Amino acid sequence: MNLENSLPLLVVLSSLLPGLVIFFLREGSHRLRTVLNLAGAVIKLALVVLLIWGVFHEHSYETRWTLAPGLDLVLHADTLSVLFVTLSTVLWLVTTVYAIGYLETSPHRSRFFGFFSLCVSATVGLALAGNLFTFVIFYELLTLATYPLIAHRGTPEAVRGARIYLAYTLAGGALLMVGTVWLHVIAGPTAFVEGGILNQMPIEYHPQLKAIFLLLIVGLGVKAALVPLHGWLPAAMVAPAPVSALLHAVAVVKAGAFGIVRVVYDVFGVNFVDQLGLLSLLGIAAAITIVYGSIKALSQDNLKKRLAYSTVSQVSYIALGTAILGPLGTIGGVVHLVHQGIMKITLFFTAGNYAETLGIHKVSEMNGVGRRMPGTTLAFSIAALGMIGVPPMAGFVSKWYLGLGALDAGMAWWVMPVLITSSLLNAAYFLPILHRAWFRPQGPEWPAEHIPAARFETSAALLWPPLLTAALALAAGLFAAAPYSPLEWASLIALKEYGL
Amino acid sequence: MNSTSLLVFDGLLLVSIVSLAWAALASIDARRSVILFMAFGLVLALAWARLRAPDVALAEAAIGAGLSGALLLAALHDHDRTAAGVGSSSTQNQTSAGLTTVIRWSVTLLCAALAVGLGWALVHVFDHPANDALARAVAENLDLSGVSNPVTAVLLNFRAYDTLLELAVLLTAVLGIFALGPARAGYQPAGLIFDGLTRWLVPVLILTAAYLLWVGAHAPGGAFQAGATLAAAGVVLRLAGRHQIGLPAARTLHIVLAAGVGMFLLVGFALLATGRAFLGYPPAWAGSLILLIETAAMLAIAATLVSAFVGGQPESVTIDNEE
Amino acid sequence: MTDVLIILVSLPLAGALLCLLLPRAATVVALITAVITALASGSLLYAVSTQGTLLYELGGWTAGLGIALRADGLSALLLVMVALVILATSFYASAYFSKSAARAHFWPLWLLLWTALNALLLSGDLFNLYVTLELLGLSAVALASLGGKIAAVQAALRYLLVGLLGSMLFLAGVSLIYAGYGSLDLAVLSRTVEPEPIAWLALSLMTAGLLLKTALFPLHFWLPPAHASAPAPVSAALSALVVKAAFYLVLRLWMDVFADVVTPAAADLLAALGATAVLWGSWRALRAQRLKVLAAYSTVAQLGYLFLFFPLLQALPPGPALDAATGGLIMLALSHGFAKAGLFLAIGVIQQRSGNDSIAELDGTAQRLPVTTFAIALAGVALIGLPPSGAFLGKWQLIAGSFATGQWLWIVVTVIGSLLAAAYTFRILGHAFGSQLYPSRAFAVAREEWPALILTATAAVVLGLAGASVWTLLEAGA
Amino acid sequence: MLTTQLLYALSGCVIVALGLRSALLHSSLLQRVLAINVMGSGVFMILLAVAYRGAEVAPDPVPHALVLTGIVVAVSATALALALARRLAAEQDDD
Repeated sequence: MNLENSLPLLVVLSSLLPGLVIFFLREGSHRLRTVLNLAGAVIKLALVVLLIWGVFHEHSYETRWTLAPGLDLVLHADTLSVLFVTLSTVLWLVTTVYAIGYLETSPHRSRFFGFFSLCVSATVGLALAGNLFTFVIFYELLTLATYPLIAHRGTPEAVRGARIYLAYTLAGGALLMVGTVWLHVIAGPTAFVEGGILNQMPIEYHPQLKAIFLLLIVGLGVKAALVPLHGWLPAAMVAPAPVSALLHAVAVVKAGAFGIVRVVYDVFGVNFVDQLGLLSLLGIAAAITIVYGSIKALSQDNLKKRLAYSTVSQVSYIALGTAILGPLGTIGGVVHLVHQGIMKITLFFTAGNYAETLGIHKVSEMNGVGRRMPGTTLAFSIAALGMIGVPPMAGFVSKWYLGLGALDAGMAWWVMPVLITSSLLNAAYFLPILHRAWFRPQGPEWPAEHIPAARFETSAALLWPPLLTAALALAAGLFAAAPYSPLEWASLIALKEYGL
Repeated sequence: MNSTSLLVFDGLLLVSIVSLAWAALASIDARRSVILFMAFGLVLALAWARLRAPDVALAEAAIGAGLSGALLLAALHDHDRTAAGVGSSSTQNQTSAGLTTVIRWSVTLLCAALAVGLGWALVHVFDHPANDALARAVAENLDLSGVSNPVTAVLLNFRAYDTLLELAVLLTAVLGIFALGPARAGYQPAGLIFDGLTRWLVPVLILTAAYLLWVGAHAPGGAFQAGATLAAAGVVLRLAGRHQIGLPAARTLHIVLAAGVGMFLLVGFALLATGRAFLGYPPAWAGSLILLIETAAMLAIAATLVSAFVGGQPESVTIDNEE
Repeated sequence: MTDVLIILVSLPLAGALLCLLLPRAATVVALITAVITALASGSLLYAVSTQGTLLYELGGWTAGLGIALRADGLSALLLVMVALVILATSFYASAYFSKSAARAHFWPLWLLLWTALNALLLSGDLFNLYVTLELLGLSAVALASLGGKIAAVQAALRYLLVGLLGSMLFLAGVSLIYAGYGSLDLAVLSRTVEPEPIAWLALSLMTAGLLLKTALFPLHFWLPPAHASAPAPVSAALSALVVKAAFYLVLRLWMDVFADVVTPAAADLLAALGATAVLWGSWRALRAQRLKVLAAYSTVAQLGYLFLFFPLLQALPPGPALDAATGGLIMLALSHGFAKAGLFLAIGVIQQRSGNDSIAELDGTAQRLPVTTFAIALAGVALIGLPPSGAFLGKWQLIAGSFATGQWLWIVVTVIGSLLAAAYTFRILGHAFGSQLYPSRAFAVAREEWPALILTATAAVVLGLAGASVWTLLEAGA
Repeated sequence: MLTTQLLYALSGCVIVALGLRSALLHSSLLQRVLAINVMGSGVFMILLAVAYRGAEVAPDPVPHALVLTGIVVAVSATALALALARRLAAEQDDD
């Protein structure tokens, strides 16, 4: 048992074990629970830093455990997994702090934080999955761990939302599993390898491979909320804000997008997918989702709903990047995995703050909130502008590379219009909010003011996380060229994928 | 008797058996079916004797016809006392008349097909000379078995394990019956004549049982026939209105019920301890060990059958329900 | 060393006698017997994994003249499942019956049931199998009727008649086999039986009898009332173990003794019935109003899975692919055994705490008993076949086999069945959320809650993570 | 082949079929129990016919032992069935 074969496992356990302990904690033992949560998060972060360093220096980390003949559970660290692991670990730490502040007084906290930790463990495991079999396992575990979080409030609509979520994701999971088994039968164990492993398959298998690809993409598309498989996402909005943040930025939706990236690059190989004539299909699906999500977002008055539809649209940038042949498109897609995460989590934190502090749930209630909660609103604005793609924000970097990639691959004629329309639509549903928040006069009183303005506009645990993530979003754009920046890492991945 | 007359005898016997079976199953009146069923059993015993299976014939007469009959009649007795009973319909859903006729016919055809199929397959089998390997093996090892009656040898030596589990089945049945509640109320004390009859009938039955047990080693008979006869004595006492019917108090009764299986296990474990196989009797001891087991088995069988006939633990005997 | 085979039968039997003779000490005696027998089962598993198939010739007579006990990987695995389930359930029962007078009757019958199960799993002789079937049937019926509510007695009576009919059909088959081949020893028969009328007829009679006992659709009608009206520990054993025993026999006869006699068409017939069972059972479970009825119908469905893949085992040529699929099937059976037993125990806890098991009135209870609810969730994971349950690995291997042999239909049925299972599981779990009542600890485990949790966790986690050993064991004891 | 053996075996088949038919069709508890017993007797007859070796040769003792066991098992089952029926009747009276 040395670092090489234990580190990936430790990264998973660092959140799994605290989670299991937390289940048994007394509801009142607030401090111990907080300590466990933060300790887990910090330790995980430390381990991940070690992992980044190691992978950057070409060390290979792999944990392998045989479950059945021909079925190995493999946790393996490569550049892509490290990118996702880092994202989820950093954001988990922030979200934990936020959640502790957010759930101060609400019941069932031990249950909540228990499943919260399981949820992150599943995400990390899925990020480190070394083959499709392992990926499927953690993909399903993620579904199970999120269900109690969505249903947490126990209100009828919460339970209903959770049920809808399950119906979608379990069905998707089943398709993913069937597709994977099928692939196993014709191609043997499918380890993730840069450049894919299937391009050598004889021609007579191509029809089957097409069917398998569709099964996998539909299965993953459910969590990635590709239209028309996105129905669960708005319904899941009933969850507490930290959960929504996790769902949209770190865990569920990202897992779907990440899976698509994995399948296209490391199982089939992007060139082979193109050769099968399925790459453009994926691109079209992504494009439709991008535009559809933005249009739906326009008409939502409920803030979280609007953000939800914006997620539907934004996450498909990742799929779009994958569908663009060539390293530049890849960079754009992969880097957006990070950028969208940072920006979207900021938006949900702030939305949570408005709700918790002033009882604001609707866009129409936000007049003049900027004066009452400047910090929160500043964070919101940064993230929103980033989403629109205003330079030099993170979102701009992603879109820039997507555009270049499209030109490079000669897909500009349909990608460019999509990018421009969606950016305009983003502006159309974000800018009015900013205008209301900063320039409209404040109404007579707030819907329900819980936390009176004391030292800060709201409790510190709620205020700092969004400010921090907003700063990250800004930095990711400003210092995109710095070493270890998401962009740099994404370029590294792209080079490996294309064997350059 | 020459072969043709034997053939006629067989024909008549089988015709009567089949028609008795048919009549017993076809009759609407529960009482009549029970009586016919008992007759069916008795004629079967004849058939078994004809097929040179005297042990089975005895068992059939004593258990198949005798005690099953007694049990069924006792059940009918309840049936007369209670509104709903064993005679009553147990199926909840009454399907439409049209459907039922369809079902009737399809089931009948199915069973007819089964009969034909079975017969056809057996005809095929009987074409070939019978496979005697096992029969020969039994004959060869008979001297080592400790008894000279091959059936007893198979029952208590070669396939003793079957018999052990069979006694476990009996025990399970009686425990299940006990779990269902107290015994029936006894019968009215019988009149002088019947009472006097029992005074000599019971000892005779007990003697017969002892004889059957003893003779089983080398001639037709054995624990089961003996146990059944002994049980018959109990039944007679019960009918005579004796409440105690020779059954001991709960604790002792339990010991007797457990005796059959218990003795088997004791012998088995003892042999295991001496490094032999489970129930692997040393040839020298085999005879006496078998007699030992059979005696215990006989008592257990008798106690079981009587308890079953009484329908629970006898009134005087109440299962000691601790705290 | 092979003595352990007969010990596994005689030990629980002796325990039953002791419980009968020492009613006051019955509970203690039974628990001690359970622990020792469980250890013996473990040692048998170890022995098989090291020495391969074990043979024990009773009375020292060669198999054929005498009766032989045999233990291979399959029977050893099932024996251990039986042991663990009964052990856990016994501890639960000691709490469940602590106040009821039925206790004195329960323990002897309970150990007799165990005797029957072990005897059946080890027996290597057709007629002896008939006797064990009867012992199993009678003890199961006697236990099911405990408590003596009218519904229970009625269900038990029907259960008994069905069981008797089943064993009679089986016996008819046995006598045909003896007529045709002059032997009852399974090993001898597997060499001598040939595809001819007598063998076909015998096998169909025995199979018909066993299907009646294992409640394969449409012969399942007796199961839901019997399993739903018995006391919780009994329901657990009936649903998890007793029906499995009959399934084990079918598997043994079809894949082992009569392997050359079975025809693909016959296997397809079984699979078609299995498919209907999966869909119909799951659907009825979804419509059920009471937890126990839900669990019982889910058993009907899960048994369907076990027959769904017979054509697959038929079609695959001997080799790694077949071993993988067979292991998958066994894994499904094991995983369901643990999960369903745990589920019934959990339902028993709920029933005793809240006085009923109606799904509509579950809200309060599900939140007051988070551990039990969690156990139900774990059971659900195994019933649906989600990772990391053993069922997940099992289904994976079987679906793989179906792809390899191009038997698409079974894949579709499996997927639909799994989704229906998810539907009826989360229909229960939906009640676990809400904020009106909650304990100070999310997990405060009461004594009677442990067995369910342990059993379901075994199905949903342990079996999955330790899955590889199941396949290696089947290889070793093959 | 022996005509006796065949005659008895075939009658055994008929009895099995008769018993099975009533076991499947009858609604009356008592008659179902009887039917199953009759069916059993049919099976026993087949077994004993198989054991039969003619007037001179001693029959095969194994089936005889099997049938003896079968008879005892059958009577135990019958007893339990009747006891259950009796309890059921009592319960139904209470209601």
